[in-house]
Amino acid sequence: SSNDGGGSGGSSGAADGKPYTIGLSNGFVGSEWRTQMVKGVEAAFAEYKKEGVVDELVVESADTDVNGQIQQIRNLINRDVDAIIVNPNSETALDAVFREATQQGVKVFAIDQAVTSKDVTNVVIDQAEWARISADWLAKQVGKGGNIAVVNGVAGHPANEMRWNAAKDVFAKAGVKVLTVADGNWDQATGQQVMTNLLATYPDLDGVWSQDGMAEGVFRAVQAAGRVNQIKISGEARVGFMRLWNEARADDFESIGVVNPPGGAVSALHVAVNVLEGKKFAPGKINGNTATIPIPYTVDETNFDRYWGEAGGEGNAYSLDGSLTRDEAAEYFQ
Amino acid sequence: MNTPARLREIRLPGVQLSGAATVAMLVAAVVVNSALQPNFWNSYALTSNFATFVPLVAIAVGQTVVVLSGGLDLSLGAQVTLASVVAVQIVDGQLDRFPLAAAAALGVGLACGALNGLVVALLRLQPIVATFATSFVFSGLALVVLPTPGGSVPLEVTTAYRDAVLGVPIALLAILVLALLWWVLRRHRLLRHIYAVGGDADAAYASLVPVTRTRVWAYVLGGLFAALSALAILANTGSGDPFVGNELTLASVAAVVIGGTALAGGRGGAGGSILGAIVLALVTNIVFFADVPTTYRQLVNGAVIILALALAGIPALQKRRPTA
Amino acid sequence: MSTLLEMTGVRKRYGGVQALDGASLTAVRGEVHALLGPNGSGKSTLDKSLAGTVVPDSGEIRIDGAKARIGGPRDAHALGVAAVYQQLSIVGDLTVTQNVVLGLEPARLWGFLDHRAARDRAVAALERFSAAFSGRLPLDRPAGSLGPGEQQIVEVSKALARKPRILVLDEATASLHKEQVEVLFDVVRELRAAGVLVVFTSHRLDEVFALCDRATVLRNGRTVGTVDLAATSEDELVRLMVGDTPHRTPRPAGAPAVATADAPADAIAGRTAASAAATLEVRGLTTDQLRDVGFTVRAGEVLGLGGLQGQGQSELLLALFGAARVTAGEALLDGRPLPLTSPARAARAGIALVPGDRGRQGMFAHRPIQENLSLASMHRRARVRLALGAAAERRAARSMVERLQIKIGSLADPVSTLSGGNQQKVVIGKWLLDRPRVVLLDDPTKGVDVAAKEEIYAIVRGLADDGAVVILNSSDNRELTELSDRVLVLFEGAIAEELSAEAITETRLVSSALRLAPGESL
Amino acid sequence: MSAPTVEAPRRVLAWRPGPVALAGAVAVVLVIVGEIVSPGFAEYGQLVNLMRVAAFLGVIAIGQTIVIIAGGGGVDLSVGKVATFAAIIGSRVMDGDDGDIVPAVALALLVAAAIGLVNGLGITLLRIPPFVMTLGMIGVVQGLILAYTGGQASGRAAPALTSLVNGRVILDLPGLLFLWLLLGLLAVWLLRRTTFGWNLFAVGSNRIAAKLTGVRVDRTLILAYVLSATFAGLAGILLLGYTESVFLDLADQYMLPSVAAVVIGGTLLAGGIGGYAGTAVGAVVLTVLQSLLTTLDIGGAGRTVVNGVVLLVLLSLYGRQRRLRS
Ligand SMILES: Nc1ncnc2c1ncn2[C@@H]1O[C@H](COP(=O)(O)OP(=O)(O)OP(=O)(O)O)[C@@H](O)[C@H]1O
Ligand SMILES: Nc1ncnc2c1ncn2[C@@H]1O[C@H](COP(=O)(O)OP(=O)(O)OP(=O)(O)O)[C@@H](O)[C@H]1O
Ligand SMILES: O[C@@H]1[C@H](O)[C@H](O)CO[C@H]1O
Ligand SMILES: [Mg+2]
Ligand SMILES: [Mg+2]
Repeated sequence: SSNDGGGSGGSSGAADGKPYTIGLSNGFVGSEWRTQMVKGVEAAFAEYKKEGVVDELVVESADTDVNGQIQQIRNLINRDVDAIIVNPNSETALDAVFREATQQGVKVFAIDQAVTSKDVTNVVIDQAEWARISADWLAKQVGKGGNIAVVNGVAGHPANEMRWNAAKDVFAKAGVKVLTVADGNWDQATGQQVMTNLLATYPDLDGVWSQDGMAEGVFRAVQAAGRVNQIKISGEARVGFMRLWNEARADDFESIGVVNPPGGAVSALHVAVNVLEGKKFAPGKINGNTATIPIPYTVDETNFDRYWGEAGGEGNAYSLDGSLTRDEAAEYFQ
Repeated sequence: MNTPARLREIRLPGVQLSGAATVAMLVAAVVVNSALQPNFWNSYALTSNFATFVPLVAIAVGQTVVVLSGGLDLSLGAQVTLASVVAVQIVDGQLDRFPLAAAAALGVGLACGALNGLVVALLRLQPIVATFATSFVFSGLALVVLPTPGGSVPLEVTTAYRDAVLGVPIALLAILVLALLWWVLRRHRLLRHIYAVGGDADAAYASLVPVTRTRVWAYVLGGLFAALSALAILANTGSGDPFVGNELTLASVAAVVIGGTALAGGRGGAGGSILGAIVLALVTNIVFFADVPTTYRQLVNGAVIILALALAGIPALQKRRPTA
Repeated sequence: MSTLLEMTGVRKRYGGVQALDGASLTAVRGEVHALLGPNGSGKSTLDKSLAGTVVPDSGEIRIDGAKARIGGPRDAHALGVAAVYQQLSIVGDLTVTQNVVLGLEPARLWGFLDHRAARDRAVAALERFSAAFSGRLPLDRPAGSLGPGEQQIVEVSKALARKPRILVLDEATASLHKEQVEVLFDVVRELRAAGVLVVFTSHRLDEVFALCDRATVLRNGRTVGTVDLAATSEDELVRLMVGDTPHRTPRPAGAPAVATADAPADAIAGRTAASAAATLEVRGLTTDQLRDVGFTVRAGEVLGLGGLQGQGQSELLLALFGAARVTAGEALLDGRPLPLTSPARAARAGIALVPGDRGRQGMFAHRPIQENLSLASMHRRARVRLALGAAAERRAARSMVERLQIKIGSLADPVSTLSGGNQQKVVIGKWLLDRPRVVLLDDPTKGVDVAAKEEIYAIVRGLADDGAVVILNSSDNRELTELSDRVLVLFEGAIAEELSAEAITETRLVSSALRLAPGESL
Repeated sequence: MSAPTVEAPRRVLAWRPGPVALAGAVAVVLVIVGEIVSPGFAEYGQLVNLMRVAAFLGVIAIGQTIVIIAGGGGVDLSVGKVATFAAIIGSRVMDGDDGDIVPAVALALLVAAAIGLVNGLGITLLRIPPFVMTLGMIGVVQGLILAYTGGQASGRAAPALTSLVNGRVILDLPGLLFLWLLLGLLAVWLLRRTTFGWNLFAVGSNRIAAKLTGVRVDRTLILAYVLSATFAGLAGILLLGYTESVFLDLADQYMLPSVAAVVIGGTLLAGGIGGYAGTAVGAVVLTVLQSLLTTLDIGGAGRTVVNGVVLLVLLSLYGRQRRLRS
């Protein structure tokens, strides 16, 4: 790795730059999903370390805004990391600091949501696809002419917009009527309060579609209104929701949970190591600068018992997970 | 002298740090940071650090003006956001449109400041909650202007922001310009009136100070500095984001207090706030380079900030009023 | 002589209080016109209506015959009116210079300040009073760091610097030394000679007679008359102020205004003998502003503190109350040491302080009269020191309202709606409910009208009669002579002289304060 | 001579709607508007729901009212985080077991109170302005949460807690509402009928005078911050009963709304004037507004702007400052 007097590579001894120092920048800790993400990277990193591929994982993880995340990334650059894995607080506003990183010879990988910068390799699931799967399911459940409400995340947030635009299309095509769209801020308690309000003012609901992190709250609100049997709820692959789902299954409740994997960060780590080792992406595996990783799986009625059996012992906040194996990651490269 | 000094001091709920204490904190932060970060003094680290400081420094100067007038502006961050998205929509990646975009940003700051001034000075709403309310208006408008992140700042601007002339980072020059602006304002009648109104509005009113107009101006100046902060953010980020400035608000208040300005108004100055903002940013760096485990980083960060604020309680460091 | 100012039918209502009820005032160019009346009669409100900080509900103000529209202080300034407010309008954090030029700062192009011109203007305004600052004008000191008298002078200078045609002085002498008062009077006389109208409000009638040409008297917000002072006796003036309703006269009928003070008050001599037990003993008390102060006071005795203002009298009272940092010395109450560390402890030990600055130190302006009266003693009536009984508190407060004849509407009204004298009674009353053994009074009648003053004197005597130790600081020598059994004269933080019984005369007090040998003349 | 001391009956003409009445009227108007734009909004069940949601804000705002009345720039920005922390502790200790409710709640409230104590000590002894002291405390508590949970909150509400909060008691009203009523009465009593309350108003109205009246100023202030944190902790526990499971940012969003509820209720941020009844109505007003905005389908941006504008209108009804000129 290059070093123009302050940039990267200071800690790498060997000729090919090994062992690598990796930085992880996470700008939001108020979510168990992010904790799981960090822990996953730490575990995978330990494997590489044993093999002498990497030496140090520098984690920057705190509640901060875009400006704070820029500072995080600059600190990582000043710490001479070889690559940075970043869960970005903004789709665009980190562009300039990513360019700085590239100029300092640091490779950057964005996870969870894609960024626009060409200096960055996005290693992400297709958020639109993720939304489409559950939207399809709900559309089928309520049928043409069905009335639904939507509990979204934060208006204007890129992941939110990407997901909602995809789902909106699905509902339009299927002839499902979206009566209202509310914001639940990806927050359980808010989601519950919002849904309670919607239930009172929209008595004709047939279904509700919500983004992840709120299905548990939505369910509790519907349950409190005594309408679990009338209203179809698109769920999520998290233990808290699945516990409720499991209990309600006795009363023929059905739902769906599409995995949004915190382990995407692990996939990105594998990709990063390959890139640092000088490998080039295989043709077709990368679209522009985005390497799309598959959505691991979807929990539904057919496979519920299996996944509940595997994950039921975890805490409520646990997200069902999945990541590329090292071999699968290697397939992305020539 | 009928009142002993001890009693007189209780009148002032917002204690202030002396200039000496703020400078001491800055020196300590720089020393510790450079000890922990081996490349602290090289050019990339230096320019990137200063580039990081500017947005908070600018908004802290704006907050200082408002606080000095006896108010508080919880909408400054939202103003930064709104000004930045308006500017980015106008500039659209073209350098020749940058002056227009910058002017528009300043216009937005001015308009937001005027609205706050109207609400606080004319309608006499309590500043903390009134500006909390206007912050919703501004962030909502930001979403209208730029519904999802996007737009780009001309490369020349982002590059220049990271450049240095004769080894002096442009971002450092930007901070010096902010300090100079403050120095000029300080010599103007308006700032004198702002101090008077913040110190004792009734007395100022009875002494012919146009209190309402002065208060409006304080918020307008706050908005103008928020707009400058927005420009720095655009140069720093290279793109627009409808949430970008919101969280600067509370940090700006912390910077003001660390810098020795009393939240009660009427005492202090932006010089301290500039240093205070830099101290705040350096603390984050220190906690990072000291390898504090991630889990404890926010705890240590918070504790260090409280400790810095607590320096205000050490009498030796306090600006004591001479007793008559 | 042409009429310069004509105020007619001025009305102002604050909530339930009719502060002005059709007041009027007519004054001419080149006169000093006194505006008099008991506490709460509306003097300050009328002054403020003229100066623009109060906008009357109705009424007319004419200046030079033209109808004046005064919507704020700036309008008043444009018409040539400047005011010294009873509640000073000093910004404590600004320097003296900045205060003097405040609002009218000399500026260069585009409003940038001209520091040199500001300084010149401040020096010109303050120079006359330089003796008060021992010759060195504190131009660059924060005004808030000055003593009350010095602040008062800055306030006066600020008004003078505005070069008014009409100058309003509302209790402008309340915090001034005698010499400073003289300087101010000289200035006022010069202004009069130059054709300026000065509206002068004071509760010190000797000042009024010494300075003013005519007087307008207010009662209950209404003008009861305007008199030519040269043709009016003090008694006549007092009768005009207090009205014809039966009331206690300020002093025994027929007694000369000053002379009685030189005779020992027989009542005092009579009751000091009642209790011989030494109750409060102070030894070597030292603080920032006190040097080695020691004395003993017995129960039933009134100990006066004399001397020029600002020689440590207030500090001594605050120190005994645990509110000043004591560096050496002790105080014993009945032989047991007093905690001099916190007012709360002092209060629990049976000490009460009626502080000198009512608004800032004694009163909770926006809280109900009820709470103001209850606060110092409520813990005695509370269950488990926590739960208050509404009825018991009301009973206690009402008993005090009746005992001190406090004029109130409802106990639930904010104490700020009362007139100055009644506010003062509330501040005293809260301590009476606590049955204190030691009562520290710091200028308890400052700004209080003659009638209320007499009532407060009766309270002080009553306290001593009931066996309390009373220590009284007063800026009014007449008050000291009337009330004290002994007087300690303080000078620069130390006891300069002790006067007792027949030695307590106004002349002795003055000469002692100035450290003249007994018998030496002024 | 006793005539002047007789209390005059308050004039009818002098009556102005107080902050409580005004805020209450606003709440009613909002509900009516809600019913017009989306029928069903004013149904009994929905009103009960609104009150239930308002209760959390209402309980957090008890402490906020107390510190704001204490004056001197008093405000507690850490209430949201403290509530979150209390819920996290409570959930981990009780972990779905009724038997552990008492120790869980006790521990959570103890920790909350301890945080309040630190706030109070920082504000009185170190003389850090409340705004920044409690702001810095947010970071500290967030750190404590991460240290305590390792970033994964665990445990569950005990069924008894859930049924206390959500279960219907009388008239189909959830237990939470009765609890709120009880706590509200306690707060009103504390402020209006105890020595602590009167000391608090005295300290908020004039700190120097309070000290010179023998009030233990520091002790009163410290107690105010301890109470604030404790009520926040209690609100966190109640919220836990509502959501049953806990998250790392469960109650964070209550920070500034708790201040807004206090101000809309007519308490002066300058201190020394106010009360809890107004705050409680303020909490209802804010909740009704939020829920009205939720049911209006006007998009996120529009919703945010309308929220701000309506808040401004509410504030201008009450919570205005004194004029300089009288
Ligand atoms: N801001 C106010 N709010 C309510 N009542 C007020 C206010 N200002 C004055 N008052 C009331 O108006 C009346 C007149 O007050 P004002 O201050 O004019 O009296 P004053 O003659 O100057 O008395 P003093 O000799 O005590 O200074 C009093 O009853 C007073 O309590
Ligand atoms: N030397 C001082 N200078 C300025 N302010 C002070 C000083 N000492 C105390 N204060 C402030 O004065 C107020 C009262 O403080 P103090 O400690 O004297 O109260 P207290 O009555 O002794 O209370 P407690 O008995 O509970 O300690 C507090 O706000 C405190 O911060
Ligand atoms: O996409 C993820 C998940 O939605 C999680 O709930 C929080 O972090 C977001 O970035
Ligand atoms: Mg007066
Ligand atoms: Mg103490």
